[in-house]
Amino acid sequence: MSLAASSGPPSRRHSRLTRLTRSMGLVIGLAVVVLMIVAALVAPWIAPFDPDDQDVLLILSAPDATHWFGTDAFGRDVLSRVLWGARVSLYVGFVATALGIVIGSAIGIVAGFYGGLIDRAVSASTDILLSFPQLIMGLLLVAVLGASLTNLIIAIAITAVPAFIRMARSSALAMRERDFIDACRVLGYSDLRIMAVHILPNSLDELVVMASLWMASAIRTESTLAFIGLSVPPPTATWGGIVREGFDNLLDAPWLALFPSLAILIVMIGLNMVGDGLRDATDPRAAT
Amino acid sequence: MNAPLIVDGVTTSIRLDGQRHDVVRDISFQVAARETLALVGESGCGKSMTALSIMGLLPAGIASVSAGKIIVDGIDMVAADETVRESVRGNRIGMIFQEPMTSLNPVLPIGFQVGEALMQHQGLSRSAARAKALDLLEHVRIPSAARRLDDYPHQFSGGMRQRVMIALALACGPKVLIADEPTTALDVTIQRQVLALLADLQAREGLAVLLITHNLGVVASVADRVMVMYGGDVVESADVKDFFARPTHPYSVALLAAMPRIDATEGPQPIPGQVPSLDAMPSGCRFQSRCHLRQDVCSTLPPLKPVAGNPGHQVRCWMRGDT
Amino acid sequence: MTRAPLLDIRDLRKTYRVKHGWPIARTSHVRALDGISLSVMPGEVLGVVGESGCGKSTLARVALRLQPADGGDVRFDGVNVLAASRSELRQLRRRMQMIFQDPSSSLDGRQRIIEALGEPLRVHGLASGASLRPTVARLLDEVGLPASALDRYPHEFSGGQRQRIGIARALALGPDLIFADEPVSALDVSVQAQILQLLGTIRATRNLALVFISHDLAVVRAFCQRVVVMYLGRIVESGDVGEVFSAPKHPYTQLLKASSPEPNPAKKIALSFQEGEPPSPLNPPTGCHFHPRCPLAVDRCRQEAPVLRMVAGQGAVACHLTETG
Amino acid sequence: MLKFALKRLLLAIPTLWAVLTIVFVLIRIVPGDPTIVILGDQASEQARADLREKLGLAKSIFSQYIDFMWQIAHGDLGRSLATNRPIMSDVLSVLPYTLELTLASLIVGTVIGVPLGVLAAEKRDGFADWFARVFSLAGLSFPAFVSGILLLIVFSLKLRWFPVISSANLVDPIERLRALVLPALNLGLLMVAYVTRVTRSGMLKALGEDYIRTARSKGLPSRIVVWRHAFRNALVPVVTVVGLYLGVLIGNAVLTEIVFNRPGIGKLIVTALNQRDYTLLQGLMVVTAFAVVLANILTDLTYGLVDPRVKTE
Repeated sequence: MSLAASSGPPSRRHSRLTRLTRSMGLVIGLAVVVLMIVAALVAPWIAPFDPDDQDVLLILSAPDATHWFGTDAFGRDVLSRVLWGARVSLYVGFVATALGIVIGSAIGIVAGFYGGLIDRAVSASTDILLSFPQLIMGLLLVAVLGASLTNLIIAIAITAVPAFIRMARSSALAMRERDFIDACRVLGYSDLRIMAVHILPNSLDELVVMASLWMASAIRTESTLAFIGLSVPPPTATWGGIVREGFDNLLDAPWLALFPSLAILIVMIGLNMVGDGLRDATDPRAAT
Repeated sequence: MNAPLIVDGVTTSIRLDGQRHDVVRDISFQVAARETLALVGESGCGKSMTALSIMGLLPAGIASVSAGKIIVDGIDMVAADETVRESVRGNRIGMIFQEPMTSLNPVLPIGFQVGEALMQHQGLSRSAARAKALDLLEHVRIPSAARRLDDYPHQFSGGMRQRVMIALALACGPKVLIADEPTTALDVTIQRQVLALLADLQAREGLAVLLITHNLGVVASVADRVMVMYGGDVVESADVKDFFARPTHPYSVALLAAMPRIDATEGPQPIPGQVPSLDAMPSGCRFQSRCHLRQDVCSTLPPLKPVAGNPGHQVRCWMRGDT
Repeated sequence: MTRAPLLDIRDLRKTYRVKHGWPIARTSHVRALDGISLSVMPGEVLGVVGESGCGKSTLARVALRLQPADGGDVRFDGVNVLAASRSELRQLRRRMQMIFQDPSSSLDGRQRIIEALGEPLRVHGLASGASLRPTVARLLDEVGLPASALDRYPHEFSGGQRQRIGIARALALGPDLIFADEPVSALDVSVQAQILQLLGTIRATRNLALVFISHDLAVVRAFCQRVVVMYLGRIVESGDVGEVFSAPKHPYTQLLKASSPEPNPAKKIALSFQEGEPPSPLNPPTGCHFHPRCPLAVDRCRQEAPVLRMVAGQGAVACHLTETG
Repeated sequence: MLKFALKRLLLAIPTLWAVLTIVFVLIRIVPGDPTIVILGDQASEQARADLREKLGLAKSIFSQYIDFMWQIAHGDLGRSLATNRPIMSDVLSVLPYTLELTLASLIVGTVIGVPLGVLAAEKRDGFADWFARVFSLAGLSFPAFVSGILLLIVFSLKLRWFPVISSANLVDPIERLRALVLPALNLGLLMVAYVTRVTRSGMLKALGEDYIRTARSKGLPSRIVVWRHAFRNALVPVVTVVGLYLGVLIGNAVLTEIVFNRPGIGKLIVTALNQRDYTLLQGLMVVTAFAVVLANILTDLTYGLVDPRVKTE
């Protein structure tokens, strides 16, 4: 990335302070995300109540010392439900993004590297898939497949694949313009080696940045689908689902929607900060 | 009458990681009307920084002129504020750049780009500027210029774009032209055309030309005087004939020997080592790390002094020149 | 001829399809190589000279099978390169290598030097494990870099040093022939001379053959034995470097020489204003491609493409005017 | 220009065809028998066969496909399974609401996003830049339903500036505009974030180009250098992004419509999903696909206007 370091005019430098705040963003973002993941993992131990435990005497009670986030329309503890909901949201976001990145970058690199007919076919199909708004596509897929955890992951992964294909492809195409790929071919390396040892690692920066941004996007899609009522069926707690219940009781109990909304928001901001921070750290041009 | 371009004791510094480095040290010269002064050296010698200092186009916040005076057509560019400098740039002094491919704005028609300075400095209307732009494009011999006024840069070849750049730089009839590696990106047959065009325009308009190049062949062909730079210092300054007849600074000699020649029977002789990086510049003469004449005295910076009693031929070396 | 050429190229053709126009693209054809024939003897340095767009880089890429040819024949030491099978090609790779113009783009920025130079050795089974490091260190030594360079990344080196690494990589497999595509064009004059000297030494000690592609007549003059001059996909003149450049016979070679400035005020290029640009390769002129810029062109030049013919001495020229005279 | 437009429209046909085919296939692979969905599992075999006949499900899949395409070619989206009304008229009655929402948020996004992005790039690392970064980070992080709910809580429930139910009175133009404010802001927020980012990075790239140095060497004041020379070039990626995110906008319009209880395509989609009204869903997908393809065409045409290299290449 810093290949041009030794020659050319000096590029614009940042003050130490600017650089520090930039990397601070990355650190804070990472901290937020890691904290959320840990909270989700240990939810069974730290959640004060059973998330599905109903208490008819405590319907829609406002936040207090025992129920920090209040209770919902069934008298369930909202804090516990938000903690358990993190498990679904983060799991779906992580697995769907991982699937998307693996499938997408494999197809994209192959298409970009070989070009020609394969590339044209792949590009045409990604263009078509991308012409459905991501959310509508997810909606349709879940509606068709039926709402379950696996189907949710599949649906979101399918919406992610074309985006990763496009990115990996353009990255491979850009790399093919550079002489070192030709050098590899002249040295008699196999195509597989060139793609795996030379193109993939050089695309990794961009892929990681995009993965963090896409994980945010995947979590958003999951919670959105849950909000519409197309996620893991109740009573399983999901963030979007809790927001939906809160939305239906917005006039009586605004806190019900507020806390899970904040949870979603914090994870989104955390992941986006990680993505931006990584982009700044890996791409000197975007950082300027 | 004063020369259109006077550079007097200019030092240009950049800041890297909080440290100041002088990339041009105490450079002085004048360029008279109809004269071509060539500033020669390899990458990083400070020749382009000198040009940007004169234009007042140094990257803000990173590089700045830290000492000296630059007088363009009577106006001191260092002391002046930005509004004054804007009124000088493109008006009394024009500049053409190395990369004709990227130096023109891809989304504006070339006729507009050529005429833009006229609207800015002479208050011409759009249509008047357009008419003048046509004249200018014909002047630089763009074939069927009238048809091409509304074309965009990508529709021109590299050589034609460089002509457009020349028309653009000369639009307001400046007294001084800075040409920063104007033909480096061009093929030799095109280079010859562009150099011929420049020489022709210079003679007609009485321009003072500061030519910045790494190519001693180009220098021999078009320059009147030459200044060789190394590591931000002027190491030799002479009339072109004197320079090629009697190159004196060890760097000048080595540079000439390193150039391959069509008529030579011997191969080019390399200069050992490489230009030290900014933070590793030796104190005193900056060429000492690659010089076969190096003595202890070289760790103090030698002054420019005449060669063979000729005040027009100066060299910065303890081992050479008159004592 | 008593010896067989190491590389023999016959009537090589390559046409690019260029799409342009929007939103529906039209296809045009660019003949980057329009029937190129040349040969290189073992240990010989052949210069290929011409201006941008003349097809000189394509020549190397097609001959190395980085791009498919559209016609013609490339033989390396008797083996048909264009028809070589995967395993034959793998063997050929060890003997034909390439040096690139831009040393920063031809190295993988994520590989340390030991990896960049060790990888070809491992892939071809020439060295591995404990023998890898000393072998790579020897290569570095051959190109004048210290063994301390082994564990560093390309961006830690200057342009000239990176080009040395590029040369070492090309040497790793012990080739007999190297295509050098503008190997010194991106470098400063003083470093350029260093690299030329290094290439000269290596060529002599390894008895390498080189195809040296350059736009710079003086560099070709200094480094090559024979030269071919290309213009818009065709060879217009070839011969001994000294002969071709001291007395060029083709009007294009003459123009090239007259346009190449020499560091000598006594030999300054004549700044006579000769109009004319190289025509677009998309739409080359009929007959001799050079005729629109040729001061000597006659009707025949506009209609009929001249063929490359032997002339007195060793050279060959593709010009109607030299045929009759 | 007209020639481009026609050519581009022709180019869109294969894309549209492929998209419609996907819609058709997806709707056909819905598990379960639609007749049971509609009539319930107590229905007689005869009633179900009749319905199947009526819905065209008795035909082969291939002739269903032909029918589907034929109908669309004639602007007919079929009838709703649930209400038996023509889908086209349902769509047309709510389409203006979705269009006005999308358009309003597009305007919000451009009017705020472009100047903010330019300012941020011009004063890099300054306050404007910091503000733009934080603002766009927030914009990208809010799921549309979360921001919608927060807007509702603050402006409708607490401050009572705007109606909670945006569809209460849509006949009076003033009321209609008032009802549009919060939804348009909600949807526009996302657009502002995208537009600011891409404007900023486009401007930064443009400001570093050689032609900016040329412009400055002419002695142009920085205002002209920034807007005439840099911004004209930064516009190219901005147009691309605006076009690309029209799709995202359409997706988020669904949510905004639900949260603010506005009539529109989005609400219709949710209704279709809840009622398992697959013909309605199919029709809505077709409409969405048309909208996105149309948006892409418009983007490409704008591209030709903004970047001369596109049309004169």
